[in-house]
Formats: sequence, C-alpha cells, structure tokens
Amino acid sequence: MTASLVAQVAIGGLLMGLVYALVAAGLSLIFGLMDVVNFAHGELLMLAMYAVFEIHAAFGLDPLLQLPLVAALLFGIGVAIYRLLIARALGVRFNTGMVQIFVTFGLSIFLVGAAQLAFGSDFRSIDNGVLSGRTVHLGQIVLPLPQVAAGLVCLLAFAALMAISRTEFGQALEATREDRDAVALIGIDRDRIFSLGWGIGAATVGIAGVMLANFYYISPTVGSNFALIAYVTVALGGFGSLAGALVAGLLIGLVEALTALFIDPSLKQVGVFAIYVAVLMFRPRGLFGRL
Amino acid sequence: MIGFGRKLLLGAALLGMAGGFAPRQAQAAPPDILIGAVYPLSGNAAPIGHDAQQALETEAAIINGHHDVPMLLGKGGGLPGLGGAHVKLIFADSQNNPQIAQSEAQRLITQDHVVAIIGSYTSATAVTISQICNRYRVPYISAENSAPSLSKQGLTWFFRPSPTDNDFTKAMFDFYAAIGKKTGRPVHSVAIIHENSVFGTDSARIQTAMAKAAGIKVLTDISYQASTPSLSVEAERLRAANADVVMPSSYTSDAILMVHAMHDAGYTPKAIMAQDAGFIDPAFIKAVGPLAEGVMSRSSFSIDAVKTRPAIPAVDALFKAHDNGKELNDLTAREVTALQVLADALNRAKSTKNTALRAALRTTDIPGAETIMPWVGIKFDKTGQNIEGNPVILQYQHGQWRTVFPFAVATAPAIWNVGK
Amino acid sequence: MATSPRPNAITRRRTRELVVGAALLVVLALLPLPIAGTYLRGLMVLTLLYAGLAQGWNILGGYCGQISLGHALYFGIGAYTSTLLYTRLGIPPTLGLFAGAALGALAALAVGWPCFRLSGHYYAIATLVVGLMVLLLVQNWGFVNAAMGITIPFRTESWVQLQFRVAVLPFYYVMLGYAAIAWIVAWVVEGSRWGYIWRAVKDDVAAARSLAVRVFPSKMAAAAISGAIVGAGGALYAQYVGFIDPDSVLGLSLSVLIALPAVVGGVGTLWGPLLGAAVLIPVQQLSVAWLGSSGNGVDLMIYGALIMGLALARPQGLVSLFGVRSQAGGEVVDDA
Amino acid sequence: MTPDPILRICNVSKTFGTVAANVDVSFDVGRGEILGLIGPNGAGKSSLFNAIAGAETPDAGEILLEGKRISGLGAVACTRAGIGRTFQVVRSFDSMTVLENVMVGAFARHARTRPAMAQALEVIAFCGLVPRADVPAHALTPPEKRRLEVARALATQPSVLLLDEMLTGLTPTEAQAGMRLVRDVRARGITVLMVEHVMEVLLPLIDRAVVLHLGRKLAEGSPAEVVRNPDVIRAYLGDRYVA
Repeated sequence: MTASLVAQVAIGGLLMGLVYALVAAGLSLIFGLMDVVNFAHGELLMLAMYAVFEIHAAFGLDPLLQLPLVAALLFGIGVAIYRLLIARALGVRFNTGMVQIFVTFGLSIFLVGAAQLAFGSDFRSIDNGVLSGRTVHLGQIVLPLPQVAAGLVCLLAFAALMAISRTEFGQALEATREDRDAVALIGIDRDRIFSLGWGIGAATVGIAGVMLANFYYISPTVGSNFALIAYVTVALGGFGSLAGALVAGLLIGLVEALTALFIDPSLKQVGVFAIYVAVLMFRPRGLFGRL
Repeated sequence: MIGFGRKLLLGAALLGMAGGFAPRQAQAAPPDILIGAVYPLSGNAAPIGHDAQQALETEAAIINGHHDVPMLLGKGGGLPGLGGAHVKLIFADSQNNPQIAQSEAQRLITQDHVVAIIGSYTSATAVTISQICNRYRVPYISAENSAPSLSKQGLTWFFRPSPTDNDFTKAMFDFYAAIGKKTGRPVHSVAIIHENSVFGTDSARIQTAMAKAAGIKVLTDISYQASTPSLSVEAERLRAANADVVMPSSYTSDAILMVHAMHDAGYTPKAIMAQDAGFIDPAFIKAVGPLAEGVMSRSSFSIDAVKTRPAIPAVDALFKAHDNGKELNDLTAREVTALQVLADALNRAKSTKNTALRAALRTTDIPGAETIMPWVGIKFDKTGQNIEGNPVILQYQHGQWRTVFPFAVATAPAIWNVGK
Repeated sequence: MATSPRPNAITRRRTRELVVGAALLVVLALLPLPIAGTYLRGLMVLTLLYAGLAQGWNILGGYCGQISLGHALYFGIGAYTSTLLYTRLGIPPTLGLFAGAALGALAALAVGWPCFRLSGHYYAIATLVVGLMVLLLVQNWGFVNAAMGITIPFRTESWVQLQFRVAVLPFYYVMLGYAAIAWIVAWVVEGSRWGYIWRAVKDDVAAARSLAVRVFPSKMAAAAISGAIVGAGGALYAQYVGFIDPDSVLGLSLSVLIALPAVVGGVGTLWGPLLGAAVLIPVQQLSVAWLGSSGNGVDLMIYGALIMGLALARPQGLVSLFGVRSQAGGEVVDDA
Repeated sequence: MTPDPILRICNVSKTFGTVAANVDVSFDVGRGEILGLIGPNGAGKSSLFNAIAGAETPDAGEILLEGKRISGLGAVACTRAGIGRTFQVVRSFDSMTVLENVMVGAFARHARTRPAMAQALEVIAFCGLVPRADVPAHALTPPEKRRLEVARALATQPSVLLLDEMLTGLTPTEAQAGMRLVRDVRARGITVLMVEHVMEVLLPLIDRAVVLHLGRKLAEGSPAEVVRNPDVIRAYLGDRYVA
C-alpha cells in the first residue's frame, strides 16, 4: 500500500466528508433552533437533486448555475414544511418530542412516494455537466473535479453560514435558541425566526444536493443513503453546532475511507458508528455539544 | 385538526373495508386465467419491478391479442387449449420485503385464486413466495431469481426456466478459457466486487470457487454495503489489485457509482465481467454513457440473435411500446419467457387445476427457436430447474449489446484487452 | 387517620381494564371464525404481532419515555436465536422463543448500558446507530449465513414446532396469545412500583431522583422487559414467515414499524399499542395490496400522510378518542 | 450550639466555575424545629439546599444527618436517609394524577403497590388534596402544585423536609394556608428547613433563621435577633439603613 494511495483515499474521504457536513449542517441548525430532528432531511436532499435534474433536462442549465435557483427553491420548501407541519407539531400539547419525530418520519415516506409518482422510479444521473468526468491532478493524486468542486462549495456554504450567525439575524437565531420564550418579550417574532431557520436549513441541503447531482445518481430513495450519515454527523458533532457538523463530517468521511481501505469496505459504516459510540461515551452531547 | 384526523380515520377504515371485503370479480365465459406476479414496485428496486410489470404485460398482450409473433403462442387469440381464454395478470408489490412478499402471495392465492405466481427479482422474496406457493400447491415460476439455492429447497411446485448463477458463472469461466485459447491472452487473475446481499454474496462465493477450479487467482474480493454514498475507496482497491478482469455483482445504483468511481480513479479495467443485474439495466447505460463501452455481462438473452430467434424484433417492438421505448434486456426477456412457459403449460393442461398444471409444467419441452431466448430449449428437471437454458456472454459495443460467446451464436467478436 | 385502602380511581380503572381486556380477548378469539379469508386472517396475525411488539416497545418508549429507534435489534436477535436453535439443533421454537426473549433482554441491557447516559434525541439516534451497526455486522457474519438469510423449511404440521402448512388459524391463536401476554405484562408493570417509577422518570428525572428513584436501574429494567417481549415476537415472526435475513429482521424501517403503533395509538397507555396496530397494520398492508400494484408510489403517500395526520391530529394517540386519559403529557426527557 | 441537632452543615464550600456559591458555611438544624434559610438573591441558598438534598456535591466540608455523612452520596441516598425536598420551580409529574405522583414518593419506602397507595392516600388527606386526588397534575393550580410537592416529599417519610420557596408567589390567604401546612408537618415530628428570600413571610413561622450573603453565613439566631443584626440589614437594604 503506497503512501500516495493512502493520501488519495484520505483526501477523497475528506471531500465526501465536506458533503456530509453540509447535509448535516441544515439538520443541526434546525435542531439547535427548536429541538426538532427532521427525519425527512434526506428527502429534502432528494428533492433538490430531482430539481437539478429536471431543470437540467428542460433548459439545459448546468447544475453549477442552478445553485442559487435550487437553494431558493429549497428555502421555499423548508419554509412551507415549517408552516404546514412543524409549527403544528410544535403546537401540540402532548408528546411534542414524539410527535415531531413521527411527523417528519411520515413526511419522509410521503415524499418518497410523491417522488416516485412524479419522477418515476428509474435511476437518473447528469453526465454532461461542465464538471462531469473531469479530474484534477495533484502530483500522483488524482481527484475527480465534481467532488473537489462539491468540497469547495460546501466550504463556502459553511463560511456563509458562519457569517450569517454573526449578523443581526444570526444573533436573533442565537437568542431564540438560548431562550425560546424570552425572545417574544424583546420583540423577536419566534415563528418568523423558525421559518427562516427551516428555510436556511433546507437551502443548505439544496446546495449539497446540487453538488451531489454532479456525480451521484438520483432516485426517489437516494435521500436515505445520506440521511443516516447526516444524523450520525449531527449527533457526533453535537446538535446545534455548526463547527461540530463540519468537524464531525470530515471525521466521518475520513474514518469511512480509511476503514474501507485498511479493514473492509463493507464495514466502513461500522467504523464510523464505532467512532460515534466511542465519542458519545466520553462526550454524551457530541464533540461540540453544549453540555 | 381533530376533524382532519377523524376524516383520515374514516378514510383508513373505508380503505380497509374496500380492500378487505370486496373480492375481485372474474369475468364470465371464457373466464380469464388469473396469474399473480409479485415484484418490488416501490423502493430501491422499483425500476426493475416496473420493467418486469411491462414485460409480463407485453407477453400477455401477445398471448391474448393478435400480434402474430413467430414463437410459441405468438399467434394470439388466447389459449386454444382452454377455449381461447385470456391470461390476466394481477400484480402485487413486495416492497422487496420477504414478509410482504409472502402475505401478498398468500393474498393472490387465497383471495384472487390465481393459478400460478410469477416473480420476484430478489432472492429473499423468492424464498418466501416459493415456500408459500409450495404450501398452497400453486406453481411458482421464478422468472429471473438466479440464486442456485432456490431450486435446492426441495420444493415440488417450483419451476425456473432461467439458468442459475452456477450456470452463469460457469459461462464466464468457459469464456475466459475459450478466449484465452483463441487470442493467446488468457485470464490469470480476477478481482471480485459484490454487494453484501443474498445475490452478491452468493455470486461471489460461486465465482471464487470456480476461479480456484480454473486455476485463476482471485486478487481481491471486495464486499460493500449496497446503496453506499461512495465507492471510491473500493475503486482504489480495484485499481491497486489491477486484475485481468473485474467481476462485479451489483444492482443498478451501485453499478452506476462503481463505474464512475473507477473512471474518477483513473482506472480502466482491462475487462469488466458483470453478473448481470445493474449492469444490464438501461438506466445504467443511460447514466454512465460511454463508460459502459466494453463492459461484458453474462446474460440469458441476446437481443441481436434475430437470425435464429425471429420473434425478437416483434417482442422488442411491443415491449418498447409498453415501456417508454426501453429495449428488451436480460431481465425483461426472462419475464416474457416465464409467462410464455406458464401459458404453454396451461394450454397443454387444458385445465387450471393445480395438479394438472404442475403435470404439464413438468412435461414442458419447448425448443429454443420457439422462444426469444438463445437457449437450447426449456425442459425441467426434478427440482424444477430448466436443464436446457444455456447462458451467453454479452459485450456492450458501440452503443449496443452484442453476443460474443458462445462463439457459435456470437454476433460480434469480443473486444479483448486482457494481456495487451 | 384513615389509612385503609378504599376503592379509588386507580383500582377502579385497573379492574375495568382487566374486564375490558378479558372481554376483548374473547372477542378476538372468536373474530377469525366467521372471517374465512386466509389473507384477512394473515392480516390479523400481523396486526396481533405488531400489537405485541408495540406493547413491548411501549414499556421502554412509552412508560419510561426512552424513544428507541433500534428495537429491530431485539427483534432480530429473537428471530435469529430461535431460528438457529431450530434449524441447527432441532430445538423447537416453542422453547427457542424463550431463548430469543432472554437474549433480547440481554441485548437491551447491553445497549442500555452506554445509551442511557444520553438524553432526548441523542438517545434516539444512538439506538438507531447501534441497531444499524449490528445489522451491518450480521450481514457480514458467515456463521449466521451473512446476508443470505436462513430459510426455515416446512417439515410437518406441529404445534410444538409452530409449523402449519396452510392453516393460518393456529398462528392466529399463537399471536393472540403473544399479544395477550404482552398486554398482561404491561398491565402488571403499569400497576407496579416500576410502572410508577418509569412514568416519573419520563416526566421529570430530577424530581424522580428526589423521591429516591434510581433512574439508571429503572431504565435498565424497562429495557430488559421491553427487549424480552420484542425478542419473543421476533422468534414468532421467523416461524410465521419461514425466512429471515438481516434486512428484514434488523432493518431501520422495522424499528420504526415497532414503535409506530404505540405512538399512533397512544404512548404510555395500555391500549395504545393495540389500537395503533389495529389501524396502522391493516392500512399499511392493504394500501400495499390495493395500490402497490400500480407501482406509482401512491401507497407510500397515503401511508406517510396517515402517519403525519394522526400524529398531528391525535398527539395523545387514538386512545384519546375513547376518552382514555393519556398518561403521556411529558416531553422528551431531556435530562440525563 | 443547638441542642440535639438532627442535621449538621459543617464547613461546606462550593464553587461553580469562578463563582463561589458557598464559602465555609456551618450551622446546625435542631430536631423538630422550623429553620429558615434566608438571604437575598445569589446568597447561595439554592446551592446549599441542593447539597443537603444530594443533588450536588460540596467541594469541601460535609453534611451530617443523625451524625452520618450524607453529602456526596447523591439524591437517592439522601432521600433514603431521610431528606425530603420540594423544588423552587414546581416539578410535578404532569402526566400522572395527584395520587400517582404521591405514590412515586411512597414507593421510596414500600416495594408493593397496596401499602404505597395507602400511605399516599394518608399523605394526600394530610395535605388537604383529597378532592384533587384523581386529577392530572398538570391541571392543578400553582398553590395546589406546591402542596402536591410537599405531599410527594412527605410520602418518602423524611425526618427533615426541605422546602424551597414554597410560599413565594402566593396570595396572603394561600400563604396562610401554606404556613398552616408547615406547622402541621412539624407537628408530625418532622424537622423543616425552609428557603425564602422574602424574609417577612417567613419570620412569624420559623423558630430560627440562618442568613446567607454572598455565599457566607452572615447571621444565625431567632427571628427577632436576626432582623436586628446590622449585617443583615446592610445586606438586605444597603448601608444607609444601618442605624
């Protein structure tokens, strides 16, 4: 096993890790804001990927150029989900924790069915985007351009999210998160903040979906391939922590790749899960979770 | 919200009553012959199930209609042995779940009174369906389940026209030997990669055994989790092994990912010999485009064998009309043939009684030329396995699948890069 | 001071539950007789199976408030245990099911040991992950036939081996017995010290501690009972379906399916799991039967919409339609 | 100092991060007395209270109940040893009825349901909650919830009952009723330690008071002594009120 192979695999794992991190970021944001775990998160990713595919098929618009479009679309979907379902789920008097888990779970089943109805069950993929099939050479290391671009865009998206958290709106988010009842007293509209939170959370998944559509196939059930990793990422990083999602995503991408290389590809998720369980032994709220 | 909840409940109750208590009405004379078909129509394997549905409907249209296809029962007009009765398919969704497959098969048998069941693509569902059919003494026609173990369950109502993975894998190694002799560039090593499912694990097991028997080194045997987010490390390991032939057993989604990952790793295997499945799915070809060029797969069907199988163009055209212009492939052709075999047995039995039908199935003897398959013919042994179904090796050349082995039926020479 | 216990709401309610339960048992015992359809009987078998499983989940998830998304693990362990004992050693599943229950309980304790340190969503996701980890390991474990699964061949009609060729009725009574025992276990523990302690732990951990409730052991007790019931259910499932493989007995969707009836019916209530299973399982199976053949996903949409609608419209569960007081006012316990 | 102390607080210190919540606090609680633990916000009352109830472990010093150390053993052991407590912010088990709430407490001393229920019913009668016994806790009024907490704690058969601001936020009539309940509790032979930051409501009720300020013990004595103590006046009202 040569050093360049290990380096190649490690870098590939880290690039995938950035995508995991961005998929997880939206989940983490929403959780941090209102204690809701969105079990339909993977399906938001799936919707974004179909949006990319359909727009590409209809207008020939390259996935990269669709970034703002799909992000905006997903923002709208996120707000709609909040208004139609989550606001109601949070409003119930009993079992709020359980109700929100199963409402979002029902939503995920519903969206898979709806995608099958609307788009059919065939596997789709976009093979003639600007990035498709190109590679980047770094010495002996060869990296596929779509993944490199995905990694870069994910980093930019993280930078944007961090910047947002420093703005006035970010402060309002933070305040809402700290004390959900007190903010009403100082004139912050909680419902509006929550809607925006869902919008931003869904938009980040949208961005991840656009970049994934460049190199991953699309099907109604594609969301579940990433959703599980996203939940583990968020729990490992600490619910509600952006930095946690980033670090955990990178860690998972790396562990997954190295487990596949050194142990056995079919056990790569076991490697990830083992790290997760080990970390939770010592930090029950994840790496960056507030204790 | 409460009102909404009540309405939903009411809806659910109505649904339950409608589904539970309203038996499907069979039409009057000559009554349609009901045949059950259990396939995954939702979930990850849904595209395959959808194609299977269309393939079976295509063959039903041939049997019932008047399309004049030059093969057994191709004249149409129903089954002459049963007074021109039409065959009618009743589909059920297994959701690729053995328990649901079982209860759906049970429903088809006890509620719809189907005379036989055809299915089911995945091995796990085939196990439960074939078991339940055996208990109810209803024939199960396995159209495309290829796990050899299925015909070793000791079931007496199980019939499989298609070859098994044993036959398929044997064809691959026969091909290696033959092409090695022909070109002087034999296969010395293979790399096996398979998903860790029933299908993948079983396939890899047989490949490893046969490689050993043939004196070919297995450089690596990679098992991976199906529907994984990435196969790039797996591709790196394949590249590192650099075997003469890469032998994947994967479903469509992973096949797409794998070929892309190998390309991204800058790795072009000298040869890819696929265990069918995802690699012959039209969605795979569409998704990977030129990267599919040169891929070989075992198959029980060759679309280009039109000279010896004159029915192929007509069936293919009808199937295209049914299924959005998709071309017949190894799976859909086997589904067409499965229904043809069953219809032939019904026709000869002149009865829909289960024992008569089984007796007729056991005496099935269809020459290959009467089907669309390149087989010698269809004849079942005691275990219900067709002993005349000989597989072929296909290669994707210049945008279409060509038969490259056995050389006797080949329509194009194999493009063989091993040893170059 | 008058200290003699006099009939009060609690004892009255519990007596009433017992009477209703007995009456229901009689009704359910007679129900399949006029319903001749094998498919409908099969549907009822599944419904009872899930009623029992959900009752088991409810002990930990409902009464004790630990939302587990990994109960398929205990189910799978029960299924594999009794199946391996039967196919390899010839031990009949009527005995194997107790071994399955015991190992299910042990597994639940093993999972609980690390996971009960976590709270709220962290706990839910940890159970989900541990369950999937075992799924992946079993898929690669040659000793249990890895991903290929195990077939239970039909040998002979036998009550001891729980094998019935085509008759569904015997299995109906087996599952009725299972659901009834799960119900009785729930009834007994609900009225016992554990039942009170679990609900206290669910509602407020700190307050429970101040009343000398040892939180961790009480969660472990709930996990063990819960795991045992679900493990036994797994053993029965294996015998009923005749085939198990990792995906179908250890998968995530099964974990959710075990929890859903309790949630939809009413978490932390005696009747919730039963009622939830009676609604969900027929709807799920019938929507597959009725709409699944179209392959267009409408069955999934209906099922998903039903779950969303019920969870929102009836957060206390369907039991609230019958005026049964939900015992689950608390939120996700968010305090380790 | 106090004859026959049931509870002894010995040199207890506790810091949270950089904030010293308790610094070397010592006092005794006499058997059968009603002791008021008073002090302005941030005086360290709650921290000390949690240490006695076992919810927190002091950094230094120890707490003895009947001569046995209970500090650092955890809430469960403290309750078993005989400490009962209520919470400043009411923590009732909202999904359970009043009777069921109290039964959880009774199960601290009884393994079986029947005696636990008997004892719970007795305590409920004692606390005047009989008409509300079968009402879910979330439906109670705030003063009823406070009573429920007292009942629940009494059901654990404590020898010392810690009451955390149980009179705060009540109307004068409700407060009167609450005080009657406290006296009745003492009449059962249970020692009572009450935390309040509003001194006035407490003075007529308590036998003695311990005043905390900025984590330290400021004064100790009868209510009359304590209110005349210049340090106490300064702490509560500022320097200009010191005569």
